[in-house]
Amino acid sequence: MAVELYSEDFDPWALVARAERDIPAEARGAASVFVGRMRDFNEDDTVTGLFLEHYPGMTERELERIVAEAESRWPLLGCLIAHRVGDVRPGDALVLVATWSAHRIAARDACSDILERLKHEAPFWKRERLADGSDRWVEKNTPGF
Amino acid sequence: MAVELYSEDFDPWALVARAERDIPAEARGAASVFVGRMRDFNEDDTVTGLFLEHYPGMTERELERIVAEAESRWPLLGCLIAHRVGDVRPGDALVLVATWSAHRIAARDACSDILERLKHEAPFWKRERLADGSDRWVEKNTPGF
Amino acid sequence: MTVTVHYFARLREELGRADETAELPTESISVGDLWRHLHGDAPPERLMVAVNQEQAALDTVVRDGDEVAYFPPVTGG
Amino acid sequence: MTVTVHYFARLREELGRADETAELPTESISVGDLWRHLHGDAPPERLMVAVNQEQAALDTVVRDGDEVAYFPPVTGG
Repeated sequence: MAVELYSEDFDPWALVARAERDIPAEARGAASVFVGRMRDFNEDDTVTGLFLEHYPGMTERELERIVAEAESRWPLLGCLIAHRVGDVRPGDALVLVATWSAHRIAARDACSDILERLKHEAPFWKRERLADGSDRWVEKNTPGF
Repeated sequence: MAVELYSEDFDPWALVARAERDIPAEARGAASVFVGRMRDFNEDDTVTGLFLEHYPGMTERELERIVAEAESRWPLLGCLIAHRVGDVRPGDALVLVATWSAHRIAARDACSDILERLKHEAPFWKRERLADGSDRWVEKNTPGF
Repeated sequence: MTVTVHYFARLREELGRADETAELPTESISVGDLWRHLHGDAPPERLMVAVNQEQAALDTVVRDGDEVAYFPPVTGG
Repeated sequence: MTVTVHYFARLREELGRADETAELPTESISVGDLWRHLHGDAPPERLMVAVNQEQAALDTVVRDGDEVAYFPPVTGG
């Protein structure tokens, strides 16, 4: 189980491949992975940049709590959350959630649950830079978007 | 959209990273990936090998049909199925399903739907080699396993 | 008419062959009758069939040049 | 008592500071009263708070050495 914050662009597939090496290949029948990237649009506006503020210490603790709750609900063999912080450019990876289990439903449902909790509960605040040079704080995540 | 069959072990994360390059990074807000590997156990028995038989031509067509149906239901930007055929060893990747969309729910639900259909409908037949050297044809996939 | 026939998985093993070519003095035949012609008895229970790589039924009609496959229920990927 | 205070996001920008240290002549204070002490008015609506990096409420009691954070509702990751 690992929670990692990155202040520079990260390669999500390389992180998944690396994390997977710690889990015996014969046991981990299923891996479920979600990667979210910064889009260049939101609510019909063109977005040219994103500042992702976090609370160092508390953000990691909250992510670890979300993972621990998933581990208590599903039989997981491993779990990785990687999250970007700071100034982000369109196309950069924002979030990676990966779960490993012997069975596919457990891996899939745990990955989905961790992602939804992270999207709603984790201490992150987003400020968008729009095409006209103005900034706006994002008030909340739209469910499912 | 791509369907690929492999007769040798493949690196699922390298395939995902490669397929992703064809989709503009700024548009694909969400990637959802499932990787299934061969376990060394099934129904309490130790499994030492797996022979995965397919129907060359028809298997690819059925997988393409499953992908096309998902593309008609969800707004996907890309989709990749990679599947192993022939003799497989424990720990090898058996199946990869990857979907890209602007939005996370579409990517997740399409990936899950494609995987479930592939697990139940695709023309594959599995013969397991057990620890005592005997073989058995697998009758069906257990839902969720 | 000439028809290419494929067998898969347990059925392939039990019959001892993966492929054969059937030559018939008719212009068409059902998938079920083709089985009777080739094997001398009724198709086994739970037999699955495909014609030209599309799922089919025992009453699907086969014509010259078609590809017919008989197989057990699929295990899935 | 001495308390470390952090502000985040829009609140940090509006207050013009990210951190401050509060010195108080008492042994304990509620998170809400600490805000009144520092800013001279009632906490704004929808203010979120944490004490020692755990989510807390305005009536949570703060003691010497604690870390208090005030922030707007989280956007999520």
